[in-house]
Amino acid sequence: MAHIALATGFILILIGLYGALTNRNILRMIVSFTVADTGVNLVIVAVGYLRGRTAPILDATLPAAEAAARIIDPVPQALVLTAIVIGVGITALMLAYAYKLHETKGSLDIADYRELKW
Amino acid sequence: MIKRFTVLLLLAGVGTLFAGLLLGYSPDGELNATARYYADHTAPDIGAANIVTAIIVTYRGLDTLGEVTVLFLTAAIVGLVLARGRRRTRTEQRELPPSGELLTTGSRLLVPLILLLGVYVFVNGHLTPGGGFQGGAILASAILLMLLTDPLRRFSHRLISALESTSGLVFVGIGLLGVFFAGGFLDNRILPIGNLGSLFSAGVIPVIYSFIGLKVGAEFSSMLVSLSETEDS
Amino acid sequence: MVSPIFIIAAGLGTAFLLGLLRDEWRAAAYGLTLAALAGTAAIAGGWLWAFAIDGAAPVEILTAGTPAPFAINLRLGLPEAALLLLANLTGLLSAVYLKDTLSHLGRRAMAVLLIIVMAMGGIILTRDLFNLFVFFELIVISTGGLILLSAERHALGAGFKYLIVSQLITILLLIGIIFAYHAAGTLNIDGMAAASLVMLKGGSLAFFLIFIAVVAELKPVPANGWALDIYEAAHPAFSAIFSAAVASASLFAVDKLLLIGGPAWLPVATAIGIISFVASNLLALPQTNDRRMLGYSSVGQVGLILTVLGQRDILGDSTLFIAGGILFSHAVAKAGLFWLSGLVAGRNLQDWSALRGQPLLIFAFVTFLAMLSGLPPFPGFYAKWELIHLLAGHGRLVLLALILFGALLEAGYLFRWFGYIIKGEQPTEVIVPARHKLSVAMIAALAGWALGYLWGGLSAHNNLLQTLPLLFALGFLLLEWLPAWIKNSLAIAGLVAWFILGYPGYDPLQLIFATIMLLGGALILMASYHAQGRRVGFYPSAMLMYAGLAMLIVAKDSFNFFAAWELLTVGSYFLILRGKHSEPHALSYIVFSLGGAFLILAGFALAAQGNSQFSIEALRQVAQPLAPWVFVLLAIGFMTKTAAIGLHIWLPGAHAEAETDVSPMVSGILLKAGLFGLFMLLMHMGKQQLYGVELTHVLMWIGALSALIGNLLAIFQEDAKRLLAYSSIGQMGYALFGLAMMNHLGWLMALMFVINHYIYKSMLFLSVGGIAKRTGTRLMYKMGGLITLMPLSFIAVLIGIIAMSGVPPLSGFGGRWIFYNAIMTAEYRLPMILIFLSGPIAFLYLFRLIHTIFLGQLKDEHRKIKEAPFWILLPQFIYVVCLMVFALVPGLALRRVDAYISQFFPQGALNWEGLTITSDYGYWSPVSIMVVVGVIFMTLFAWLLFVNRKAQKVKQFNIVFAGERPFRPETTHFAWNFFAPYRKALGFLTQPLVTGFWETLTDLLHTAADVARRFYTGNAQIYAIHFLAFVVVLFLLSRGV
Amino acid sequence: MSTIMLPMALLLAAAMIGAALVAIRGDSVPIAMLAAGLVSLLASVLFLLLAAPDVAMTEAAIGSGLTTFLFFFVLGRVRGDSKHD
Amino acid sequence: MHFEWMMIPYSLLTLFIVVNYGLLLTALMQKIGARVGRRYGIPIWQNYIDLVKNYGLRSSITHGVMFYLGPVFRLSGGVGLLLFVPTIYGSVMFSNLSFAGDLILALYFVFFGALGMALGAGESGHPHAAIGVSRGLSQMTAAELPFALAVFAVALQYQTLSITEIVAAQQGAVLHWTLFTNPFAVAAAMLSFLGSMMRPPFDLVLAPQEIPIGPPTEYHSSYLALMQTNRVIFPIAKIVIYMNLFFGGAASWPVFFLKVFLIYLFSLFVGVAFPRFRVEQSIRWFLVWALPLGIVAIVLV
Repeated sequence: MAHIALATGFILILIGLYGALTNRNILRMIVSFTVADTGVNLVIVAVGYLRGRTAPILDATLPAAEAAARIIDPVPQALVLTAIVIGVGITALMLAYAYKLHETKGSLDIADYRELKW
Repeated sequence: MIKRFTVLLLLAGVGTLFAGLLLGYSPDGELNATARYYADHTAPDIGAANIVTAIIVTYRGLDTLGEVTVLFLTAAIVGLVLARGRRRTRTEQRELPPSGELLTTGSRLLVPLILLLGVYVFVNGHLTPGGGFQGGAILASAILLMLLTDPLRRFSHRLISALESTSGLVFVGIGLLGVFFAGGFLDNRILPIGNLGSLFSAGVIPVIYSFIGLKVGAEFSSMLVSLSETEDS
Repeated sequence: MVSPIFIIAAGLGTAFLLGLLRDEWRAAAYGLTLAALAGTAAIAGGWLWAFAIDGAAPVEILTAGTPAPFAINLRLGLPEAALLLLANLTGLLSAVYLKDTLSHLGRRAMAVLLIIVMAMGGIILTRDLFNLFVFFELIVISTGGLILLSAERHALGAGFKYLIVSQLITILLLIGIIFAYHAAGTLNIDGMAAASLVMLKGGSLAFFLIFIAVVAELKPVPANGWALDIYEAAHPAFSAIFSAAVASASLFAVDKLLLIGGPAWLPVATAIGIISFVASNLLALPQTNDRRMLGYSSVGQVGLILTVLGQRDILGDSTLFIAGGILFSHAVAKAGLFWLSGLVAGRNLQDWSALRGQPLLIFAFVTFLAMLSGLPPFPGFYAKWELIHLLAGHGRLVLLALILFGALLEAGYLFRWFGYIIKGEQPTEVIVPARHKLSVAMIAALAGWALGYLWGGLSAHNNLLQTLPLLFALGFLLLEWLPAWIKNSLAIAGLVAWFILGYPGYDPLQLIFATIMLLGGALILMASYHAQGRRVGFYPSAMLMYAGLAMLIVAKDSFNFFAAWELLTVGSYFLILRGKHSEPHALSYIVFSLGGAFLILAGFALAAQGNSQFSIEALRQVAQPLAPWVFVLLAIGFMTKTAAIGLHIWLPGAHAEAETDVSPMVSGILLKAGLFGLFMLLMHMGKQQLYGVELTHVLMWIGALSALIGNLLAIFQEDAKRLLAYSSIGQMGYALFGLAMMNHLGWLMALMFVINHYIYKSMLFLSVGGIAKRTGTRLMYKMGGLITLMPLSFIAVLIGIIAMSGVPPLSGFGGRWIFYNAIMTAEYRLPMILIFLSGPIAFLYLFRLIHTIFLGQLKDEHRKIKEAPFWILLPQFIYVVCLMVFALVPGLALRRVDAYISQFFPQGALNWEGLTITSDYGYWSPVSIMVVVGVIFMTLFAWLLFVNRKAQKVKQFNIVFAGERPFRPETTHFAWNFFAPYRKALGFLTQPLVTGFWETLTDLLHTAADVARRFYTGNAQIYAIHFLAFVVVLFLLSRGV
Repeated sequence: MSTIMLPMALLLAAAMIGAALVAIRGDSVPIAMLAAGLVSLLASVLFLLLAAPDVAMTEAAIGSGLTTFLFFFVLGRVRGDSKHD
Repeated sequence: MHFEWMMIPYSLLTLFIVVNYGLLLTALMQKIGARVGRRYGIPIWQNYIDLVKNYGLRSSITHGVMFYLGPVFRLSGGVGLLLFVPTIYGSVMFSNLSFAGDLILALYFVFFGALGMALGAGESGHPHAAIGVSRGLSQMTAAELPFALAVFAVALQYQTLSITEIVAAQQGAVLHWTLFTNPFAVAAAMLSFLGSMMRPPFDLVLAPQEIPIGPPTEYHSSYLALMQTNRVIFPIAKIVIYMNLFFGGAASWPVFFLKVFLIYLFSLFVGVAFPRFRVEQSIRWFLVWALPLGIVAIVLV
């Protein structure tokens, strides 16, 4: 289970990176990055998964005393929450850039933004 | 073509790296020391039923503060950048097709419900799955729905901004209260931790999470509103 | 103490609070921002004080009331406090600098600024890996945001490139963190270090990812194209923050990671660092955009610090001192330069000439320049000293060489830039810096000096900013408003006073050099009285050089010696740069000199074997396999200053283009510093063999070749000052030759040349300078017949050339006589042939000098010129008197030295009884010669005068000229290409082989850099590919290892 | 339970990879955006299977929902005159 | 050795002898040269006539101070050189003023006259004078090199720089002469000698046809007389050095006259046999032929 998720996550990352590095359209690059981000999230959650255990939420069926034996690792989940929010923040920023770049040059081709070099 | 090939080659390298990680990965049978600590101590020390929430709001509260800041920054930047673009005004507005009757009516009905759901999600963050971020996003989707029905609708930027800033300040303030009245920055035990599983438990976590919810909702809304109000580039 | 958590809380709280303000209350928002930054800086400063002065122990700050590994904890110690202060102050000053921009952009931009500063604090303080990630992301977003807000068109593209690469970094970092967590069971950095993460299963790969991601934040070459674009395009005040503060915080993060990685990862850090350092400095060479060049320089400096961090296994406790020294120098200087760049309108390096006429700004620029180049008395200097010593002590010589090479490249382009400022085309517009911007730049400059003082105090050595000569020189900076003549009197008084103060302590050798450098310097300064106005910049530079010289001759240990060496080099560079067309020559001077200085540094470091306290005397004890190498390094270093052949190409231009009173200083006095060094070297190390080659023999060949080629080139010069300059090369060759003979008389001869060369070269440079001043040209064939108009100058030159050519009865002959006696005992004779040849050649250029200027036909445009100014003539006639006295009684100066040299070479001392000086082989009676020659001469002269008492002076063109009367002086004055036959016969020796060699070398460097920089195509995806390639290559390499 | 989960996970994984491929190479930008949203959505289901309800909610609400809307808003703004699509 | 007042009249006596001998010798050499060329040549006393005539003339023009000083420098150089070198070995009377300095003094004092001459010529403002100086100095530098090497070789050989001691070391037998003990040095020095005698093939400096008599172009009357005086003293002074260093010196005046005559004849001998060199050719010639001999001499010592 964890391995499947891990592998999927890695594949998503690679696909996302491939898309981000080969698509010249800025919007598509950003889209590709979100795919890669999803892959990362998947990897993180998968790493914290323990076979046959339940979510780290105590309730009637899961008393505190048994928690250590029955829950999966809560830390990666906490991390992923943060990562998702940060991811969306960066995506939004990139989108703002896309908008602004388009406004200055009327183009969304990344190859058009090469005035600075060398 | 050369570029694609190079990218593929490099990604093959990165893939090898990932494969190394994947092959070297063996799931733990038991919780590690950190996780075990959380499993054992969350209930008695923090009083939150949702251990993830306890970690997010308290143990790793500093992360969350940063996270909230990220959203704050993004909202501020997106707002500012787009605000400096030309604003669409009603007079020079090009003709937009009116929204359908169904959508309008539906939204009138749905918006309060969605808002309620959002509040529910973040108020109960310490008990059930979900919390400030999820709740905030749900709040924002209510705004989104309103924008979809009436793209020309105006929201008070000041209100959104004030809500956002106040929430942030409260978050920081509560965190600092922890320094003075409890064990350190963002310690939730400035309020009694109460009974595990009840709404008023887990110290200050519900309060913080509520403000996070408000803040996140305000921030997402502000982004959406800014984007929707901007002229086509 | 205020808990450091307030630094984060205050930054964030204020940022949120700004959101509550009305958009119109910009002033209030701005005030709030400044207050917050000032507050946080004050907290950091308070802690720094507590750690540094009160010796407080580092504190741990827990959050969430939970012990460390389970909740995020922060740590604050001395380095953290220092970095926090740096970050907050940079933020504060940038905010002050950005007053207008921030007010224009509004409160949200201020919030972004606050958050970036806060995030740096977070990076510095946190001990949690994931928390580190969060703060890094905050930096990414706020950086992206600041660039987006500044809305420069080019900056947008750069910012987007940055975000793309950041995304890649984020992905790798997150994957690394989660697997590290999986392996170690904790996110705490110390916990991971304790669990030795890299040893755990999967841990090393995870660490690799984290490490590479954080290192990528340092913008290592080649994964840094985006960063350069940002530096180029962003608002300079933002760049100041990125370069000075963010880079420092990131470095600290890498430092934390190295704690986890352990010793195995130190070499990786070193390799990445040194490659970045050398490559980015190389790439900076062909840059024309100021900010991009600063960007490259930033990358380079950060690379250097990373190298230092990677060497902590041998640096041990000094790591903090060294890394801190370089880091703070870099941060202050780079921030300062970026702030300055905001005052300059154009983006081309040449546009910086706009700074001219703004002494304060130039002072600030020079401060930053010196800090970046690691010159004394700034922290980088002390740090470099320690670093090089420790590297040498542990035999990491390749690294040492690379560091010095990179530093030389950096100094090269920085000083070239300074040259543009001082000598570039007249600025089209004068900049009027806003007061707050000016204050910010000045605060940075002053902070640089304060840091210099601090580091001097921290170092185990002399605090250079407490040494009297240096303070005296720097004091002239404060006196710049005075008229030149007052400063001149002060300077002369200072030199004389310092000589008198030191007099009792000098041994005879030091006394000779002190006399020449201090009293001689004062004498040359008399010529400076002719200058009008305030002469801004002259006195601090000149006195800096003299301070260096004064410190050099009394230096007891290698540190003081080297510090003095650097000071005099820099001072003389500024002096030389004052000449009208001296920019390229001054540059080549400083590059050669710094290169030489680095060799000296390496030599001392090698000799000291890691011990940074090393007395000059201890050169004697250097062990065998090492000693010849130390000898070679030091000798080459010193020979760059004496302009030995091969290292001489800087000299002609530098000396010729310098101002009238500067030429004698740099020729008559400065060259002697190199000789002094060689004296020290040979005195303490004696003869050394390398692969069976006797090194002193090599020196003899170099000396002889210098003498020959220097003289030969001198005879083909049309420019009088260049002629004298080449002649200096030859003269220094003689002196070097004498020293390398390693016998009593050889050394005496070298000293004789020291004295003689000072006197007649100073005199000739002054005369020629005075003439050039009057005629407006230095080209000799454009002069002619000036004897009647400038008789006093003529007399000075005549005496000078007689003395210099070694013709009896003047003092030059003494040198030749000692030379012959010296070579009688020399064990190695072949190079003497060259010396024999070069002697008469000297005669040729000297005759040419006097003939083409003073004799022959007077030009029409010069018919009305006057004698040289009084103040230029006065020292010349004092020199004439000196020459005469020295010619009559050379024992006055030489006798004590002769006795002193007997310490080293008991054989061959001269006998000074009576008026005749006798050696083992011959004798010489200066007074008798003078009397005999004088009597014969005067008798004949009197008689001729008597018989021709009625002779009339005829008009200019009254000559026997094939029955014609020529009336154009230009066609009648045989002067141009005077020694044409010589050129035909021996011209092949003057092929500019050496110049060609160095030019090819620099061309090669430039070309390499020019080709290499094409690599940065400007395409965001290509930059991302660079980064991936960087990761993959490093991954494969680390697997291979 | 795991007997159902395993094939389900495999199916989800395959679907996600397919959607991801569409997202990067799809013919039109809106479809790519939708596909990326779909990847997120599917991921949130997978999170549920991985016993991470909190993450699942967040991914669904933010990663899949809000992000996609942000994309479309921006797309709407830049589309009009963009020639180099 | 110290200065004594008696040295002055003795030195003047030497000077007198040398001047007279020089006048006759120079004319004799002229005549021999002419005869070789199948010409009649000048009378033997011609130099006396010229000198007296020129001293008798009163010049009324000058080109400036250095124009005055040029001949003075020139003659001082010649006289000084002669007086700083002992003429007759073993004679206190004729060791002149050699107490003032050794071989090195003599070697460098050669330049004194040359410098003065060049300065005077420069002041005259005549381009031909300057051209002559340029040529002369160029050639001299190359010609002096082998000589300096030879001197150094000799000094090394005898381990002294004192001329008297060098002569002393060569006494006893003809085979003790440096000529036989160190032939390479002598060969180098004698080739160099050719260059310093201003005779063909090295007389381009004066080049009568192209640049009328070279440096002294503008000189006349008493100025010229001083120079002419020097022209008879200087070669002899120079030859004395050669004689002392290489040919065993002279213990008496007749030996002196004979040796000087023979050495002088050598230059004449070469001069009548070879055509004139251009300056760059002569420079190359000295460097290619004479220099290696000098080097060998030094290396072998």
